[in-house]
Amino acid sequence: MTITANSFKTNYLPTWCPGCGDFGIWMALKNALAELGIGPDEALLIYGIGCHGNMSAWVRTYGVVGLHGRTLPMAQGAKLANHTVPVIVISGDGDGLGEGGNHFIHAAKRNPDITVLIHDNQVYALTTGQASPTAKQGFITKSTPDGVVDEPVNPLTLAIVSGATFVARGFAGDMPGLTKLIAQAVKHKGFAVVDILQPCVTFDHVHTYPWYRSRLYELSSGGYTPTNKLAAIKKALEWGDKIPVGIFYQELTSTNEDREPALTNGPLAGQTLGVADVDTLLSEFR
Amino acid sequence: MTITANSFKTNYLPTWCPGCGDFGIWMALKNALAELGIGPDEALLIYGIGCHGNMSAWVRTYGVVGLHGRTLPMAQGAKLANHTVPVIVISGDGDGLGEGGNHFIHAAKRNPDITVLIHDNQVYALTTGQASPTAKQGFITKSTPDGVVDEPVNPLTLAIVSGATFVARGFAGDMPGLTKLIAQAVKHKGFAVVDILQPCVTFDHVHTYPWYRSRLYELSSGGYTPTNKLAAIKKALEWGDKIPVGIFYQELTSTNEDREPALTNGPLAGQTLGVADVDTLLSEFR
Amino acid sequence: MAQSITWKIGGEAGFGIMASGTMLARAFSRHGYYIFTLNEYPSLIRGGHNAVTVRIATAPFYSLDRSLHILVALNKETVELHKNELREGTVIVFDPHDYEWKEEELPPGIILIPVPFRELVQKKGGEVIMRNTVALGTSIAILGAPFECLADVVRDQFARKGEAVVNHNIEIARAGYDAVGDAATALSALRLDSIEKKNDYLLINGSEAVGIGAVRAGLKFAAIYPMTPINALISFLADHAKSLGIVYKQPEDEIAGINMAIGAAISGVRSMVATSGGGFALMVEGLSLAGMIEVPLVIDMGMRVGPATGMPTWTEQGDLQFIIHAGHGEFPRIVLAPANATEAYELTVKAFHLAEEFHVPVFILTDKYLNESQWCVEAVVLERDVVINRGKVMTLGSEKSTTSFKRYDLISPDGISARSFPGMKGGQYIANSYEHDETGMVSEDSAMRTKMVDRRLKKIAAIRKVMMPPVVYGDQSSKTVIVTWGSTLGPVLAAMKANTRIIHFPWLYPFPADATKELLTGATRVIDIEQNATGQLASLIRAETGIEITEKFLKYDGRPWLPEEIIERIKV
Amino acid sequence: MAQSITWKIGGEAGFGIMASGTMLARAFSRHGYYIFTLNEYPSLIRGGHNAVTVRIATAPFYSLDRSLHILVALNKETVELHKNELREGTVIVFDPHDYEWKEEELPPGIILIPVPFRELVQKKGGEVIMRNTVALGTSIAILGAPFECLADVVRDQFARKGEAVVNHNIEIARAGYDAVGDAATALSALRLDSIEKKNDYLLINGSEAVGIGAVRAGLKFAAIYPMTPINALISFLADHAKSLGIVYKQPEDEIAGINMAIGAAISGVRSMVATSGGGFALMVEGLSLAGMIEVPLVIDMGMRVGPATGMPTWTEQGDLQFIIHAGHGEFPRIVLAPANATEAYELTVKAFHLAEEFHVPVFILTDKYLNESQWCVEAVVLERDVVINRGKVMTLGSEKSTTSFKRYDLISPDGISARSFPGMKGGQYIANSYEHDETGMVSEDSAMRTKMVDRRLKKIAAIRKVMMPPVVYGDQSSKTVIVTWGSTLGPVLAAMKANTRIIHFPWLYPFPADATKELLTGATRVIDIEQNATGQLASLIRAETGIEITEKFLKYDGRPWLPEEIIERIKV
Ligand SMILES: Cc1ncc(C[n+]2csc(CCOP(=O)(O)OP(=O)(O)O)c2C)c(N)n1
Ligand SMILES: Cc1ncc(C[n+]2csc(CCOP(=O)(O)OP(=O)(O)O)c2C)c(N)n1
Ligand code: SF4
Ligand code: SF4
Ligand SMILES: [Mg+2]
Ligand SMILES: [Mg+2]
Repeated sequence: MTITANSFKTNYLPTWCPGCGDFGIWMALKNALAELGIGPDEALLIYGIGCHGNMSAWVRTYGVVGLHGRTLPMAQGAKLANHTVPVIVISGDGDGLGEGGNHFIHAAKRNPDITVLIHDNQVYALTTGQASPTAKQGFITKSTPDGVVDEPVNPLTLAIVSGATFVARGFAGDMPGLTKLIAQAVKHKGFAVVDILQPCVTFDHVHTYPWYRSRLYELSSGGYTPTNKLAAIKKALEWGDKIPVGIFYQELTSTNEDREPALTNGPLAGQTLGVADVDTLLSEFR
Repeated sequence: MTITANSFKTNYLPTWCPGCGDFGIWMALKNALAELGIGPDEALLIYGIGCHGNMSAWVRTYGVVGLHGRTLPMAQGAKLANHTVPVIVISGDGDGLGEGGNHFIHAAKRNPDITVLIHDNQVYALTTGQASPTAKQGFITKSTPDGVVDEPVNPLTLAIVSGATFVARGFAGDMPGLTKLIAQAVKHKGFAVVDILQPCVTFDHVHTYPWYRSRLYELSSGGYTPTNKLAAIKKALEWGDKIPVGIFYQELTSTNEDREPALTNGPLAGQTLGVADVDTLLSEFR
Repeated sequence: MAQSITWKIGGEAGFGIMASGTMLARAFSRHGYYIFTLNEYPSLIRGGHNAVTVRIATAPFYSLDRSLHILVALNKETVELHKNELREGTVIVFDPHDYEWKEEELPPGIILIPVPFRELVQKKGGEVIMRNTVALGTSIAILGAPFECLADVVRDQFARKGEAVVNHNIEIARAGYDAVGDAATALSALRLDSIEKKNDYLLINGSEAVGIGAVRAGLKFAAIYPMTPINALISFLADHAKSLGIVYKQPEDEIAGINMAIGAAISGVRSMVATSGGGFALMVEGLSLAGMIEVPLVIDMGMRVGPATGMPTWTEQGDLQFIIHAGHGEFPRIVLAPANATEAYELTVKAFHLAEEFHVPVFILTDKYLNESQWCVEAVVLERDVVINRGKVMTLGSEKSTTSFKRYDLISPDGISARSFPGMKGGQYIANSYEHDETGMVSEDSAMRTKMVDRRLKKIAAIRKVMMPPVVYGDQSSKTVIVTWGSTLGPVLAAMKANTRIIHFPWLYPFPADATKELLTGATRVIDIEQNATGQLASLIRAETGIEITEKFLKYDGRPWLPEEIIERIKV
Repeated sequence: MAQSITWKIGGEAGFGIMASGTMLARAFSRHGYYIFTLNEYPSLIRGGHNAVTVRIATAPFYSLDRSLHILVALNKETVELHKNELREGTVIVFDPHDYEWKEEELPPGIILIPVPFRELVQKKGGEVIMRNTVALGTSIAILGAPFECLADVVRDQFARKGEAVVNHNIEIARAGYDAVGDAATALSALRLDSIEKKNDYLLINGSEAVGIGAVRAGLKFAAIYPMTPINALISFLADHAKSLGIVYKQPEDEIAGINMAIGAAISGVRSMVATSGGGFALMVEGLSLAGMIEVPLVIDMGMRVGPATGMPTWTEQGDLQFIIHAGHGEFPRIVLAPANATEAYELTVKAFHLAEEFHVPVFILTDKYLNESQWCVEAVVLERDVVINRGKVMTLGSEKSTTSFKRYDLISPDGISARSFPGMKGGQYIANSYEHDETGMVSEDSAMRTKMVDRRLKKIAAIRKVMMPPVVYGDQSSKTVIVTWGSTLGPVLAAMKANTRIIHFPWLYPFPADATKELLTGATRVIDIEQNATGQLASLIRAETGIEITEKFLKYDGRPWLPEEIIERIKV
């Protein structure tokens, strides 16, 4: 059976607000899975809690909807238990960088072969629109009636300095581009972070589709090569009239799973349980 | 009464292992406080849980020994409640960057006027020597009998990209230098991070005093000026035969406390409690 | 003429359903009517089904009941989902262009009032999203109130947006009002009786009640991570931070929240956190810390349906035992559980005082139903003077700066020692999460440990002296007794028949065991009514008094109890 | 000739005190003696006082008692701190060059054996830190054992460091052995009686017992953040990861730990976490998640002195009520509490099976005393075959890939449905923290919610069927009954007098209420003995049976109960 975007259909239709950027991410993700030939029972999708995570009801695969902020530890545990299954994390800027910020930097340093999509909408949308960690200064939200005063978290620089080996930014309004980016991220062997600019049409009337469209440019179009950390950080700091999208940094090195001796015999989940040589184990305690 | 290092004396003598790097940090801190004329009842020291935190028993000031990993939220709450009191955090690499990693990046983005000293010894010393987040690859510890496999956390780059406005590295074996650095950090208005290379003589037989001494060089000696983020990150990535110490980055901007309208009337702790104009408040709900 | 009307509006999420409910409610509360509003919505922003129910009455009441007088259906789903709330005589207001309704699909005796919402809006140059405003106009007409009642509220609601928007909305509401015409007059049974405005009420939800209580009691610092059902408290505090001179900080997670609040408390300000079960789970270590270092801390714990993420926008009382036992090690705490917004206000004020009197964490255990429903609260209650007593604080100048302050002295007979705050001359001590001596210095000495445990636990005896007894309603001599707590009290009171006694526990912990035992002695039938699946109050009563309650009415589908359900079950 | 000797060594932390205890213990356990070792140390790496007590006996015993036969004092503080453990005839071995002891400062009848540790070490070209090795030699001589017993152990201990180091240490130990000379012969009362080696024992601490149990039961993944008292489990797992083909991952915090373990369990491997109270506090949200998505998970919860950081290296049983009630919402869990290393091994094996049979979180509730003490465990127990049954798992090929798998089917009468693992053909479902339907799809439907709660809670009935009853020791007909749990059982058994009955609860939750009620019926004196300040087992018994136990012996200074303390109090 060929896998198409339709293979992931469930009985539910999205309940996102009409025009929400999450639609674009949803379709790009299904397209990317279809393109890579990964079927519903072959992938494990791990969702955060937020509007983004509601996606679980309209994508049929193995899925985990865990706790707010805890997608990455869940993903790492699952991946170590069976590293033959592709693991994709659907997270939000609040989920992944607020509640889950510690896991983000520590996952990056371990380089598990996991893809993380961050629905970056600058708000805690599901809880009706408080500022998220990526909210830019001055942005007025329910929790910041006089505008955000903190420096925003930059998911890209944070990922790069923490050790992520694939760091990219996409746009929810560019489905073909995003499909390609997600497919590349999933194919990448290592910790792949895709920060996706996602307009929230309900709680953000500043960063709209036109706002982004008039600013975004594709990194590769300027001949940028994503191989140097410092250059990547420099690019990642650009935010204003021009905002780059594309792959900022990529590097191939051993993964968290490669580094576990137990996995050289195949997935943990498939191994015989128990201790083969009890005597040797016990002899230490005599 | 003039304040000297002796002003902070308690009835306890340090129980650290003879030769522990924590001794140097302890003395440098007391010297810095004395130099700045901050007395025992004028400062609030907030300690993590670890060998570093045991310092609380031999420094007499207002102190909080809170929970493992939670120094920074505690410090921010205390500072917002009374921003006239200098707040200094004594943390470890496990405490501040492992358990407390999320608070580190989020404190940095808010830029509270707090100083953080990270006792960076690459181990969880108090729990008898497991690898800490800053442990370098290949380092053998109790929890990594075949050597650390992850990328280490770099406290400096992490602090810089997260928004810290004073980012420095010191060495526990250089008391005068460290005294100066700590004094500068405390004087800095904003979030000041001092990563302190601290030999653990019991659980780390690699990164010894001589190991460090043969590699360290002072940033300022090469004419480096700590005003550019990218340059600072580049320097902070240096680790090998040559390891820089000193101030990597400094910037003056408004602090977390400056940005709270309620504090313009003086410290929260000193304000009258309750609602002055109850009628206006209630009128909204009619 | 009606003494009480239950009105509901339903439609797709995102169409201003919630706001409509508040506007209708306010149109009547301003004139002294008794009001209650309940919202029902899934954990989605749009696309799901939203509904708000408003009950308006000329006399006090305790709860909604199952049947509706008026259902405003902005889509067909509304009628389908709420079919079992219809009864003979219920009026359904709907847009005939939206869907066609066949009488036979409905229960008998329903009155259909078609109003072309969309057409009216369009005629007036409005947007689809303004259909609810038309519906409000229609509703006011059916309820027989003067249009000005609604116009006033619309005016205030849109004032920030300028005169033009105000007038446009009033015009659209008016169109709805006029659309009913004669039909309204025919429905005279739905016209609300007039009320002499003698009651000065405010319409607030439970979260706002907690917020008003907190600021009146001297709250200066709050660190609250967003979470249903306490988001309205965040909005309240963020919106008033500047005007009231308080700090609201949005922390990166709940762990940061509670530790920030503890830090602020150590530094001398009254502080609080608020969250729901899952967020509180992350605060449990901080709770134990507060217990150990004896920091006053108020925790507004808004229950919702668990376990895990559960049904985040629905109500439950499933965390009582969790809250009572949360935290490693042994230390005192206080748990208060308001039944309604008035109690939420009063117990919040109390919570701040108890926290600083006893240096313990104090919980206000609320739930989704309490927090997000709007309640009438008498203005005099909220206006009453609040006297702020900071508890024992170090006398300035009493200490030398060369020794440390005995923050945890072993002399105070009740275990409560004076606090000092950083910066106070000579007040330095360590707020130490390790076991410690009188100045907070770490100590692992066997005798010191025992003394310090005794000292902390001694506070329980002191707390017991000021404990609130259970509140008894109904027939004081009845041998049929219902025990209940929190917001379930409302439906229970509404269901109360003659010879029944109801015991409600606004103060749950330390548990008032003696008083409860006495109240239950002689009862021949004891019924426990709760919004959870295991009967947690009954368990608590058994653990504390030995009395086993075998008859339990438990509901755990996320929907609050209805009086009818209780009545049916009591009969058996 | 002695049947039982209690030996203690004390000195500054960092001087190999702990290792000495283990070496002495092993020298005798290898020859079939019954052994127990206890360590006492502050939460410091160095500079504090460390001590290890080893009891060696020719017959089984349950606990240490208060008095020592031999005290090896590497510094003067050792004698001061342990003065109340001395009695007539206690031998103190010390270095006369270190300090001078005046007989009158000591209780009467103490025998002083000066041995120039430092001098001997120096003479043999050793370092100060090797004084303990001299002391071991001396001790072996006093105990009347052949030097080879010690040499064997020293050889194994230093084997990794090469022949030269081995020989040097043996030489130094020998010097200590020879130093006593005639003095030893004079102390013939301290010479251990010989034992026919018939017992094949292993010397392991509680954490190692849990570790061995876990790997034998099929553990494949553990994520454990360092914390006293379970650090030895981390070392065990990290050291054996490669050879046993398991993954031990050090997480960034406990929250990551439990979520990693849950992720691994979802993907089909047996997984566990371990922590102490403060770390567990951070796992509470994850626990609720495990309950909701029905993931098998084993949690080794090593109690220590709380609240907060407390006294991290001392023992307590203060978290029972916390563990039983932890987590928002209502879901089943199992709590097992071993009394010693043998039970720790057996209950750990059981825990993994229960977790996969019922798809619930299972606690092994241990404590510092159990985890860090070394116990004799019969080899046959640890060698016994372990049959691994994975519980209900989806039958491969039974599902289509165009629909989802009913991971949470409503058909299974016991509430337990088959699991599928990611990658299994047609097994896709959602492990959903939201309330869900049979395939795990989110659902907020009232009826579905009720069914799903009932389904999860139904498992409690299934669990009750396999519940272990309390274990009764002593005089089965006695009307004096002691209830106790966990590691307190040892001292209680050691204190047991004739007509006393002891009830121990290796299975604590769901609580075996009926069995307990029956056992307590007719008792005229019931005593609750625990290592905490509030009597948490007694509270549990009351909550579950209504029976109030008023006589409670509670100790909460971090030091384990001594039989003498219990005997004294029982007498009253
Ligand atoms: C521990 C915990 N805290 C808080 C919440 C409430 N909560 C649900 S979604 C959410 C924020 C979601 O923000 P984000 O991750 O940015 O997702 P978005 O809705 O914007 O897609 C929060 C705070 C929760 N479910 N669990
Ligand atoms: C929540 C929690 N988890 C674990 C611990 C145990 N613990 C105490 S100190 C420590 C590590 C300390 O490492 P670090 O911060 O690097 O301090 P160091 O001892 O190296 O100075 C740990 C894990 C704890 N006290 N609390
Ligand atoms: S609230 Fe924002 S993020 Fe959520 S569904 Fe609507 S548009 Fe999308
Ligand atoms: S263990 Fe290491 S960090 Fe701790 S006191 Fe000793 S040398 Fe210092
Ligand atoms: Mg978001
Ligand atoms: Mg460290």
